[in-house]
Amino acid sequence: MTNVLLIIFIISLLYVSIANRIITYVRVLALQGVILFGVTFLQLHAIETWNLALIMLETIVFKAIAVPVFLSYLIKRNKITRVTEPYLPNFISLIIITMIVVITVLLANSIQDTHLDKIFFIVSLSTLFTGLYFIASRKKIITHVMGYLMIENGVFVLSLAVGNEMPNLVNLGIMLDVFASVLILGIFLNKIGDVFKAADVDQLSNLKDY
Amino acid sequence: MTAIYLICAFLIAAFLFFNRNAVINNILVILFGLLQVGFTFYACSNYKNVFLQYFTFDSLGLLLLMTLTIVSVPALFHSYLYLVRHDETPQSRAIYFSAIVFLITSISAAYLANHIAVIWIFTEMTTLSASMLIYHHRNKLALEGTWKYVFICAISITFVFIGILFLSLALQHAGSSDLSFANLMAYKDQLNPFWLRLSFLFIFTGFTAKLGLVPMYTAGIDAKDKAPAPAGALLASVLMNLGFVGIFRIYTVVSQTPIFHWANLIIFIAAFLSIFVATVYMTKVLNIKRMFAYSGIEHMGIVMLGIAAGGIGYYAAILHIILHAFVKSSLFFQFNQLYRTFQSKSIQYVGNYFKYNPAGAIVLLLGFISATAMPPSGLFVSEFLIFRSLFEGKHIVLLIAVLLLLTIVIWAFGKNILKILFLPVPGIDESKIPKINPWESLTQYLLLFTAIWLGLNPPPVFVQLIQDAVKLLPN
Amino acid sequence: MINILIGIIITAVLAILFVNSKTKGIITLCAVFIVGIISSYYSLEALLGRNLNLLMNGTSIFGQVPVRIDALSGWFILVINFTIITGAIYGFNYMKQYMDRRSDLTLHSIAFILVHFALIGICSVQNGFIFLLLWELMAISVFILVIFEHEKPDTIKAGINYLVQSHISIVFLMLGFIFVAYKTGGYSFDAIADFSRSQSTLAGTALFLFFFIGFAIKSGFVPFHTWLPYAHPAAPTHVSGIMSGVVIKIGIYGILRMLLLIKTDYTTIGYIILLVSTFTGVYGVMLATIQHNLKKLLAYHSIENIGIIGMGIGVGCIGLGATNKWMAVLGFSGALLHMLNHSLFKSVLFYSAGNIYQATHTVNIEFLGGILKKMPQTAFLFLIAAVAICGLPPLNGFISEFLILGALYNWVFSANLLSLIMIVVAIGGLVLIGGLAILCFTKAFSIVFLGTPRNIKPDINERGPWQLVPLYMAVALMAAIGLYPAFFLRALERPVNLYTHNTVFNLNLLKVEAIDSLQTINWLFLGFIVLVAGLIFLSRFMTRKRHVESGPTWGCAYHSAGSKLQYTAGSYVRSYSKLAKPLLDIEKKDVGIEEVFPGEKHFETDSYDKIERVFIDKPLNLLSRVYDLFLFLQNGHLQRYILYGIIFITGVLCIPLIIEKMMILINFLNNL
Amino acid sequence: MLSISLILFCSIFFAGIILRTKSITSGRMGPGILQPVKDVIKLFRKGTIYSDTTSIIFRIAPSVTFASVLMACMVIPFGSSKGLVSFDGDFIFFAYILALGKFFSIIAAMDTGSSFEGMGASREALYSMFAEPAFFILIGSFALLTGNTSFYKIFSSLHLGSSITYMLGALASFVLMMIAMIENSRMPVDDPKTHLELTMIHEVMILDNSGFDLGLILTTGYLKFAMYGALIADFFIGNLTALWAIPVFIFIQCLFAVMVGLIESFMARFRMSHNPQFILALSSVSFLIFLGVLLVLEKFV
Repeated sequence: MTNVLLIIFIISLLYVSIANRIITYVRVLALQGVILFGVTFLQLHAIETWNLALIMLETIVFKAIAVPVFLSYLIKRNKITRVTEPYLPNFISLIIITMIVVITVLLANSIQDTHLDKIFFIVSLSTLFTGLYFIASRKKIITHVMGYLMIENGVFVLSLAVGNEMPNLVNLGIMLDVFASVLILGIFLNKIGDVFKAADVDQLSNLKDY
Repeated sequence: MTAIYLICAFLIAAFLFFNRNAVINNILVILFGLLQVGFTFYACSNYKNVFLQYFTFDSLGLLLLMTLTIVSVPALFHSYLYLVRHDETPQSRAIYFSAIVFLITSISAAYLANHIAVIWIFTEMTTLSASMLIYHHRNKLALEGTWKYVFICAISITFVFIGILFLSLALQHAGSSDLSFANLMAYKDQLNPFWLRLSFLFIFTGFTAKLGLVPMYTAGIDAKDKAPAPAGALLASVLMNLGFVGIFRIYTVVSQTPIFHWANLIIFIAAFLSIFVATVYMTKVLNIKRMFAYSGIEHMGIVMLGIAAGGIGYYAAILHIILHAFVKSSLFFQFNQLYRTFQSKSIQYVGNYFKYNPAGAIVLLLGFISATAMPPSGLFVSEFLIFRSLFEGKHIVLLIAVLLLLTIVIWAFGKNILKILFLPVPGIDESKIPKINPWESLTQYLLLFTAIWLGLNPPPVFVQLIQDAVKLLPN
Repeated sequence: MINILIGIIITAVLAILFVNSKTKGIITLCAVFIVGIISSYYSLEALLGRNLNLLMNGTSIFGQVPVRIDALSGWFILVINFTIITGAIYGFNYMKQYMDRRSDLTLHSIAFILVHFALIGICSVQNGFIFLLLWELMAISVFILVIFEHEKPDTIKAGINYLVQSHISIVFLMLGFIFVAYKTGGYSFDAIADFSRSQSTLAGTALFLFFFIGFAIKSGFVPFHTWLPYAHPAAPTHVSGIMSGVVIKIGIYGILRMLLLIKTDYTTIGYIILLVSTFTGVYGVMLATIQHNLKKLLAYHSIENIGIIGMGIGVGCIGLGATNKWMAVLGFSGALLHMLNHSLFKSVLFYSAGNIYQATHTVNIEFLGGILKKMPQTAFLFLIAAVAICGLPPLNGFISEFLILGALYNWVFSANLLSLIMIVVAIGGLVLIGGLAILCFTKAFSIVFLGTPRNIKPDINERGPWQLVPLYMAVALMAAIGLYPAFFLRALERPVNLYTHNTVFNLNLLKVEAIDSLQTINWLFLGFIVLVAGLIFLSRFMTRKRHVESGPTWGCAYHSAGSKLQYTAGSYVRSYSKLAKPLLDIEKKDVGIEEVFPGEKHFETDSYDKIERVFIDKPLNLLSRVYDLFLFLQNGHLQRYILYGIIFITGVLCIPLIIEKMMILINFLNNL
Repeated sequence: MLSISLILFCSIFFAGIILRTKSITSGRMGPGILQPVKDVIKLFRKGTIYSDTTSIIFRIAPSVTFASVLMACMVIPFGSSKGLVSFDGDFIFFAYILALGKFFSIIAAMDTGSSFEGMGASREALYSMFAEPAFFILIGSFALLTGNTSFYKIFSSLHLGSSITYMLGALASFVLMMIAMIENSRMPVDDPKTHLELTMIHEVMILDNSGFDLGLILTTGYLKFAMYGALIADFFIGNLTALWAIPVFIFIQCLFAVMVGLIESFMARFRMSHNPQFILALSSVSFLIFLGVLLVLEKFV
């Protein structure tokens, strides 16, 4: 069951890569939140109930509801155009992300480790690199934020893999989640939106040395 | 005591944040200064003890904590001068001070932490507080700098977190789940090399953002440029040391495992690339602060070379990073007066500083001599030892390449500094230039001479501490 | 003792900070005097055979610091003191024109004291680490002295050039000391000696070459000389005098010291030094001849003289290698004596150039002329020094060149074919140097001091007495060396013995022989002077009754000959520069005459150092072009910054895998 | 003592012989052998004109030059009897003291601030610079041959035995003769009788000298000739007894003078731009001599 969810997770990544409208990203993020909720429930059977409850609450509330809503609110508020404006055509993005997944599978294949459920490794690593790829290949700042959130999800998956032995790490992951999202989105909401209308990366490239 | 310290410090920060009255602010800042100093003494008196389970007053922590305190007191003083001069609004002043207090506190906590997760948490906090400092001026560029710094740091912190997760996977083989360094050292033989490899890679990459090393050094430059000079001094000296602590502690573990040489290789690559990048930009850059920042990158590269070369290099690296903290912070403090003299950051519009403020000019000169590690500065000793370690490690080619690059650095740095000090700028209105009180440079002289003294004639206890800090590493 | 010296230095430095400009100068003078006297006392003791040995307890970093003043150090310290003290007296009066620049003077005076201290220290410490510290202390203080007139961009440029190159020299020295410390674990000089004894001669030679390059940069051996022609003209005159008098000699000291310490294959080293030095000498004087800036001309002559000193050292080394007593003794004593001589006449030349500069505000000799009538004493001093630097009798320059040539000729008897070729090259080089020096200084002297003024204001006059007294002191010493060389050779006996004692022969008889011929020579000189005096008297006597009238110069029937028609420096060396054109690179900006009634025309020739163009400029341009390729890194785009992270991680992860796979493939192919 | 007196003696009629040869070859009777000396004596008694641009240098220069040549003569031995003084490396002294004289004559020429004399001065400096290596290598090779480093010892121990050594002697005398021509700036380097200042070397340098100084300068020239003649002679009279040596010496001097005269009357002056390579050619000739010496000593391995 977990595997099914995680595979859906990967598929969501592929779907993102070919999406043309920002709102799709938001939806995908929400979907990932829900998936993580499920995975958490299925995976973390060995930890105290209240901790589990906390984590699941965080996933469902924060990842699946709050952030997407907040993002869509931002998009409206800052009048961000709806198209995603990638540097590369979606087709190529699709290929690249597929490559990433394949490579991570190969990498995972080369691990001699019985403790780890490899699928977690694959999913998290491919998510990580997909997110990085997103940040590197999209114009809009808000897409950067989304890429970052995607990375967070990936890391969260990985932390779930070891969650039974070290629940603290999962909490740390959540902490990171909250901290970073709040900080970044906070800055985004308060400042960048106001200072730079039409939040385009190109306006954020004045600090340079040549 | 540690608990008291943390609580008091955070309380003070909170008060500062909400309080708008200048006098109370200053009192609180002075209080915090006293608290910091007191805590440092306390830490020295409780050498090697463990507190709150997550903090140890070990040698490295103590050394860097002392450095931090020595740097932060003048930093607070200069911040005060800075804010007075720039007639700030009460709000911005309050935010500034609370942020700087928060920063100093979290840095000291991170130094002393003996658990990687704890270091990680406090590193996050430093990012938070640093971003507040960077955004102090509240203009477009400041915002951009802040945004980049925050984003890059967030990514790198995520890297570190992934590294920690891999580390835990590596530890699972040892059948343990306690990520404190002591425990890691205890299980060093059962750690799974594959996971350890990945985790070291990710943790290293993550901490380079703070340490200012290739690949993630980028945003740090903008941050040091955009933050007010006294805060920039902290970012350019003690915050970098934080990154060093993170890497050093995990490296201590790795050094006991089979992947030791692989790790050294990575460090060599990153360090050399950093020095190279630094030279590239020091020859080209026109913004004085950014030039200082790049020189910091270069020094971190040298430090990591020392670490990777091993032998006497360990000692030299720690000595170097401490001395560098003193020198670089004094340079940043001095920059503030320079800026007040000329109202410009660009080397083109700054010149003949020696005429207008001899005391400050000599600080720049000494700082230049120290930052380029010419004798008789203290950094010469450490660099000399690092070169020696490279030589003894049979990395002759690398050594020669580095020496070439450092010569280029001296050329570039010297070109700019001498322009600043001696060459008159055409069309400068001398009447506008304010008279700078030479006593403001006193703290910088003290820092520089401390650096020279510690380098040339280190007190035995200091040497003892450093040697104790590196005794876990293989020799 | 050392603590006293350091105490004096520190008090002087502190005092200088708080007094007015004039007092700064006085304090500097006093400090230099006191330090000079103390150190000179010990050096004389050393020359008389009573070495000074002290042991300062250092720190944990560099261990204990032995301080020893032996005969070699003594000789150098005496030279240093003489030059620095005369320089201080001259500088004190020279700097009077800058009295208003208080803070600059503060820096200048402090640097001056520090230079003196550092030079003496370098000559006396026996610990590599401290040696490096003092070395760079000297470099930095000299640098500060050089950039006194820092409002000129060229001065700063020259200063940086000097700073960077002296840093390169310290890098080489550092590598050398690290090498020793790595092998023996100690920084003290004895460690070097032990090391070179224990190791193979090859290692010793390699080590020596490291040190040699390091010191060669400081003393300006070609091709490491490029900083020198910029730094000397940029500096205030007394500083140029000191730089060329002692600062570059300190490199010579280093080489000699290392020769003492490193026991290795002297012959090979000797050949290397001799070749480099011959080239240095010839190249230096070749470039000096075409300079029109007086101070730059003198700077190139410093290079030439360093070459001569080096030839002496090289021949001496070969003599040691071949255990040829004459060669060794003559070579080393020639080198040491020439070291002293050069510091004497070069400082005199620079100081008189300074007097001219202060009187006329230019050092471009094409603008000068006829100064002899206005500044007779300066002219006289310059003439004496010029004769001396050309190595002509009856002055000191001849003595040292005589010794070196003697060494070369004595080499002839113990020579095989290869070394004979070497001898011919060396002798030819030395003679060529002499000839070119004559060409160059006849030019310099006559264009500057003789004939009619070109374009300078008429209202110039002699400088004050205190800007002449130091020169007279030096000239007196020069004459003394020229006329009583035997005395100075005796003084040199111990320093030279340091080198020759470890080989098999005894010196006394030899000293006698050497001194004999010099005795004859100085009788000849006295005779010569008497003869000249007599002839002059005779001519006066003969022409006293005849009527002596004066008229215009015979213009070959062209009567309105004026200063415009005089032979200029450019034309004086034209036939030479035409010959030398392929070797040097001289560029000529010429304005051709087109129209029927040509307006005012001028043309100028400018010379540039070919070696510098090839070894310094081209690489630098290349470097900056390479660096431009990497400027994209900090391009302000966040995505790229993230990308670096990705590239780093993936690179580190994948490259080993890829390499592994490649190896598998390669093995597979090999096994086919 | 003997040598210097002989040199002085020869110098009296040297120039006369040259003049006489030239006039005879050009089909004239020509003046008496002692005419040049008479001119000099007349000059000594004359008054002088000094240019206003000149300074003390101009006045002392002739004396210095003369003195230098005289000193140079002192170290020249006569066959097996040593000169006035003799010490190891005296030929170095010889060359350098001559250079001193040249130095002063050059700056004296420059002192007049004329537009021509500088020309001569620069050429003089350049050519003598090129001539010196030839001399040093020459003496060096004979030092190598005989194992001594002073004129006296070299010549007294120089035994011309085999044919090759004769060849060496001949070459050496050729080189010395050419050096003498250059030092005295005669044909083929310079033509004392030319009438165009632009093409002179030595003559143009002394345009402004007159009276006593001019006389001194001319005497210097004669002395120089005799001196080089003595050097050449010494190559051949090394192992003769004084009784034979003196006539041979005088004979060689006269021969030298005659040859100079013949060269001057049958050769044309080189172009100025060709002079340097001619002088450098001398250096290579003396290098040949050096190689010859190596051959004699079987140094080739």
